[in-house]
Amino acid sequence: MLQSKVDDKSFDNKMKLKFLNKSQNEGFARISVAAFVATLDPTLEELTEIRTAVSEAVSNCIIHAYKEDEKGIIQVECWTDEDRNVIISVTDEGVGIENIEKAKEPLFTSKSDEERSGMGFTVMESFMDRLEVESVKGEGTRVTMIKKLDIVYEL
Amino acid sequence: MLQSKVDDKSFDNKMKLKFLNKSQNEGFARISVAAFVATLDPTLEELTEIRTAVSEAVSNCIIHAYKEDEKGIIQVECWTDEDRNVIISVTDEGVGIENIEKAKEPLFTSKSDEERSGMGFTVMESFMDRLEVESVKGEGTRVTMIKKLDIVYEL
Amino acid sequence: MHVSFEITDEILIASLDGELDHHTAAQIREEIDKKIDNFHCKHLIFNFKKVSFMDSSGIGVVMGRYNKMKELGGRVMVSGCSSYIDRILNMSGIYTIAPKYNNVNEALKVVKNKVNEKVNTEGVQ
Amino acid sequence: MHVSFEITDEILIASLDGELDHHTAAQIREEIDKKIDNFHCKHLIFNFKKVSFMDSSGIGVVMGRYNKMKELGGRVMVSGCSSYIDRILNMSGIYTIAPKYNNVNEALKVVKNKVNEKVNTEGVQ
Ligand SMILES: Nc1ncnc2c1ncn2[C@@H]1O[C@H](COP(=O)(O)OP(=O)(O)O)[C@@H](O)[C@H]1O
Ligand SMILES: Nc1ncnc2c1ncn2[C@@H]1O[C@H](COP(=O)(O)OP(=O)(O)O)[C@@H](O)[C@H]1O
Repeated sequence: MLQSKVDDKSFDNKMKLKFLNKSQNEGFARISVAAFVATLDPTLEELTEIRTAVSEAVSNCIIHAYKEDEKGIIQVECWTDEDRNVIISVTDEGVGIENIEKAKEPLFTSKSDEERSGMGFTVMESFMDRLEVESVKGEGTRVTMIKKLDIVYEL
Repeated sequence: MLQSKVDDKSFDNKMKLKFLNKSQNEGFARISVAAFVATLDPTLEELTEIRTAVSEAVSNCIIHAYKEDEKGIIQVECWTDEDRNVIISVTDEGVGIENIEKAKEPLFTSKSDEERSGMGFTVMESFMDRLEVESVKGEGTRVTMIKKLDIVYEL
Repeated sequence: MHVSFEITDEILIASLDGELDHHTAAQIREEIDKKIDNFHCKHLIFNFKKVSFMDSSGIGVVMGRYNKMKELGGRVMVSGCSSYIDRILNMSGIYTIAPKYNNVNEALKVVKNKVNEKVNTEGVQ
Repeated sequence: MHVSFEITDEILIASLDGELDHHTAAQIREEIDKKIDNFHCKHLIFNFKKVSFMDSSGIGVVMGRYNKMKELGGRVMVSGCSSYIDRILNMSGIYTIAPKYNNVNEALKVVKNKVNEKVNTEGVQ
């Protein structure tokens, strides 16, 4: 599996989630991440954006990386720090992406027959502050997303 | 970490969760497990029982195993199969339990000064079908809970 | 995710309820297509009012139905979007082919007008 | 988890709202104890009506308040329990020291009666 470049020590809280490559786990994955981030008291909008971005990254593993083979394993990691930064990494050991730049283009999809819109990466980019994709053909893909939550003012 | 005795292959779906020993993660842990089990369409009562049992096991790691040291790591695993069996394992690498039989007795607690009731294991036993505790002093504890969900009849 | 249907004058209204992702999209797609085929519907109005979660799979569902209705010579319309669902659908440019209306009734009025226009034009020719 | 308070005749009513676990219990405990001390309350009624989740930490919270009120010569009562919360509290036998009532008003009536009884008895002596 691709190694994470995030240094655990500079973060305040951390979780790691692994699960089988089954589409019924999509809901579970985004709920878990949302529940973890919820400890920082984000706005409802921020939480929805994070849930959606996680859903995109996880369904890409299921559809593209493992081509619906349910034996694959998906790993989701999440770090948060005192400055309200949230880092989410979604990693698979699937087929990998040949051309990452092309894959990130809006409307580009390798599965138009299956009614994929090619908007997954665009949604992730627009709902999070930063998106990084690392991939090695035949070894897998890691998508890392960063979002800084707004500051909450105590009453 | 104590090794799980559950054979992944005889199960249909599986997830593993690791997170830091922080009390704010208690809610996150039980929501995650509930979201995972929800894919089997349990009753609301079954889901509440599972959430509660997970909460007991996870808070025991935080309070007793790691004595509130936030560097400890808690692992929660969950398996489900087609016969609607749910297995949940909560593992820590904390102080371990000297006398498991005594620990499981209702009202027994080593932390009465902190307003622990000593009812954690009793709640787990009464809300789940089976409870197994393995522990090695100085190495850690693994609590495994099993529950068979009721069959849902399709309309 | 659950879909409920209403049919009026060859127009199918599909009201989605719940979370729309890659997992639930497959089932939704199938249910809608079956209704279109069985009841010989020509136009389709999506009602997203009760959709509590949606990712880009929702775009795929609308796009796929647009392709199907185009073959049948009909239209696809979208209604009841929250600002969050609107953001996702809008990103994809889908509204240029499946226009958005505030609610089902507005969409219904428009599509009925177009149907009448067409009948009138055909009557004149 | 959030607690709101009402005080009437040295009786403190603590209405809990949300999820009560080991994490939230610490804060709840502190808030209740502060209110008891600041307002010199003698009796405490818990209202669990809006508690959406509770594990055995809830038993500890009630037990701890019982010990505190006993020292002050007062009572602790529990009200508004769902059947699920009732199951957990009942398991521990806590009702023998902190009895359960259907709602706050029932508990309030009982504790006020006892207070009056005591006043009367003291008056007679
Ligand atoms: N985890 C992954 N593994 C392999 N290929 C991927 C992965 N994620 C995305 N891709 C490739 O990138 C393309 C674009 O992805 P995306 O923007 O999410 O759109 P969509 O999922 O609708 O195709 C996919 O069609 C696929 O070819
Ligand atoms: N994970 C653990 N590691 C070490 N000790 C534990 C663990 N879980 C339980 N114990 C011991 O077992 C006792 C009884 O646990 P429990 O029934 O959950 O009640 P409580 O948490 O209220 O003390 C605890 O007081 C503690 O001494």
